[in-house]
Amino acid sequence: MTCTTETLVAAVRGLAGVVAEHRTELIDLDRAIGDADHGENLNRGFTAVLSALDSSTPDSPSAMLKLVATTLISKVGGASGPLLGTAFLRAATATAGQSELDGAAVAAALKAALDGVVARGKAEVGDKTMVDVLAPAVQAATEAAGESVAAVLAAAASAAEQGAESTIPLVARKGRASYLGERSAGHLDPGARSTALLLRSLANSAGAR
Amino acid sequence: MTCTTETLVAAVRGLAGVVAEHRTELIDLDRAIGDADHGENLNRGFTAVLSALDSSTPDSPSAMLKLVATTLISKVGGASGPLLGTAFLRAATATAGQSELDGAAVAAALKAALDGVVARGKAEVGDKTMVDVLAPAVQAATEAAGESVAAVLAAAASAAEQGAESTIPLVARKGRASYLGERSAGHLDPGARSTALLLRSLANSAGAR
Amino acid sequence: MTVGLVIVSHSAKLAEGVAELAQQMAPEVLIAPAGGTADGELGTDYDRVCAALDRVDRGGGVVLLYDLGSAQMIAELAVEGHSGAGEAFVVEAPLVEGAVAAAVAAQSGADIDGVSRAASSAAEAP
Amino acid sequence: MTVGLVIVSHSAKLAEGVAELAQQMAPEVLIAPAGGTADGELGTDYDRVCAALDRVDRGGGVVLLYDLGSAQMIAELAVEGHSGAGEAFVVEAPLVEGAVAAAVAAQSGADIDGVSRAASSAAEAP
Ligand SMILES: Nc1ncnc2c1ncn2[C@@H]1O[C@H](COP(=O)(O)OP(=O)(O)O)[C@@H](O)[C@H]1O
Ligand SMILES: Nc1ncnc2c1ncn2[C@@H]1O[C@H](COP(=O)(O)OP(=O)(O)O)[C@@H](O)[C@H]1O
Ligand SMILES: [Mg+2]
Ligand SMILES: [Mg+2]
Ligand SMILES: [Mg+2]
Ligand SMILES: [Mg+2]
Repeated sequence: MTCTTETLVAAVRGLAGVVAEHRTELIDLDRAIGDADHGENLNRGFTAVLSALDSSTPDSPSAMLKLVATTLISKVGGASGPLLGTAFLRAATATAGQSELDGAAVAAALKAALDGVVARGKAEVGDKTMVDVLAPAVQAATEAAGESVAAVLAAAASAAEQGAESTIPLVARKGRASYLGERSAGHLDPGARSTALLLRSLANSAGAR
Repeated sequence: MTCTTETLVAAVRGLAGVVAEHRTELIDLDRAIGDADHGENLNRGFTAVLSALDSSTPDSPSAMLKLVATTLISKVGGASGPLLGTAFLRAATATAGQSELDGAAVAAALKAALDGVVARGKAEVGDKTMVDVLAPAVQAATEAAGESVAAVLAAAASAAEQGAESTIPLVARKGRASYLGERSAGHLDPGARSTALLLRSLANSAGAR
Repeated sequence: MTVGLVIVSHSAKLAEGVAELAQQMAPEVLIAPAGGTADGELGTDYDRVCAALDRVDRGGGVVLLYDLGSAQMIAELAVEGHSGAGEAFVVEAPLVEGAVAAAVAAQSGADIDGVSRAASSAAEAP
Repeated sequence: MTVGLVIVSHSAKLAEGVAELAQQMAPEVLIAPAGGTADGELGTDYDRVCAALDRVDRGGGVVLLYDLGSAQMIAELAVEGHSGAGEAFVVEAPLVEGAVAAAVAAQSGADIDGVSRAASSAAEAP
């Protein structure tokens, strides 16, 4: 199965649902090493994405990804806005002109998203950010690129979950948590957690088809 | 003639008059290399000193100097407040316990005032500040210390006026004007000008007796 | 064509306060605060930053200063999306000290490189 | 006994904005803005700084941050006149960046030396 505009729209609606469901959890994670708004930020952003979908219908996977990007950039209000916004923007560019995405296209889009986050936030693996999730997810997706979209995303989601766990012992070197220095160790990074949740949600949407 | 509480109170009233008279000039000087408030700051401060004199009567020169100090610190609202406030505070301490000040006591009080300004603001001669006025004034006053109060203050005032002129070509290294770098050269420093005006006013009050 | 400034902050008050402090030393420079979210919360607002950028762009270029890392990223996105008359740069500088130094430089006619340099070399208050 | 903070500025908005930004990262730290003059103008107000200092002094000490040189001098005078429960220091630091770093340090229980060090070693936003 490939990913069409329609299935991608459904998957994005799924993302909004997952974010709403985990809003409090993400706020609590951000309270420990940040400013307690990550769940609220993402929920505000994805709620706005749902509203945008009420009034406009994207005509390609790329247009859908671009709509998510611009909405998150405008509405999130925290670091995750420009970061995930840039991720979706780069994914939109990577998939431009394609009416359906196969496993390889999805893997390429994920790689573009990672590159965008790194370009925007200058974080490396080990800095205790969403990069610790995206980097292994892209690696797993690239290795599975010859398979179905569902298989690519399932591989990415599993690697993402491990990546999120890997942030717990780390000392933050980027973002607000870096103000805490050593005291940031022992906590799951909120952006890492949310990124893993988003990837698992995409994998579930693809797998359910 | 020595300086008594009564003559000092009259001299302080004279300072308030001179500041009010030169308010606009000092504002204009500060507009060129600062934030255009020096005349307003000092006028607010000395107007408050006059009000304070309406409701309380200092019982010694030191008490009069202390009243000026605390009022300027509370009311001026700009750098000249803590600087002149510290100057008057140190002069009050230097004259504590004396019911009348002779030339030597006045010279010592001026020296204490200079030391206070330097301790507070860390400026040196040549930094384009009121220190460029106070330092030569103190030197002249110290040399004349064996003479009358009027002679000491007259010597201080003349040296002060030269000191003020000397700030024109200087590049500011302290205070707001230092933000202008080289572009601060060619302007009379507002605090240097006001300090010279204050010393001339004191000299005139002493000489008129 | 003086350089304009945009103050990007998570707090509306902070952005406005920095702008008024810098404005005092630079009465002719266009300085636009862009702080807080549209609903009055602490956070950054991309659309507000873009509007501020447009407002102060008179062709001489615009320098943007920010408080925290996420404000820096939003400022960079606004610059990438900007198609105004002049160039726009986000400078790495202490916000308050950099804004005052940048405003004074702009007031005295420095170009965008001069204003950026003034901001980024601003240390603590002299 | 956490360390308290006072934000001394020429602008009331600036002081309040810095305080709210820092407070977000340090909900339990006492942070008092002391900005502007009593009549709402730009300038520093000694009495306001003294009142702020008293308000946040809970015995663990108080760190004061400032925007420009004259605010630094007023802060130092306020410290000299302070006879509160704890020590008080004026630190040389970039105002916004230093306040956030100081607040985070105070929130995590650092003593007055630790909080001062966090402020003065705060460079630009990470
Ligand atoms: N420079 C960066 N590079 C990559 N990720 C970052 C960076 N800065 C922050 N993040 C991510 O953003 C998350 C915080 O997002 P959020 O709470 O929405 O923003 P804010 O910190 O502005 O309140 C962090 O947990 C981290 O994963
Ligand atoms: N660090 C300092 N040491 C000595 N004098 C200073 C210092 N900073 C400023 N001044 C003096 O203060 C004057 C400006 O006073 P004022 O305009 O009242 O304060 P502000 O600069 O805060 O608006 C300057 O002209 C200068 O003479
Ligand atoms: Mg957050
Ligand atoms: Mg936030
Ligand atoms: Mg002034
Ligand atoms: Mg002033």
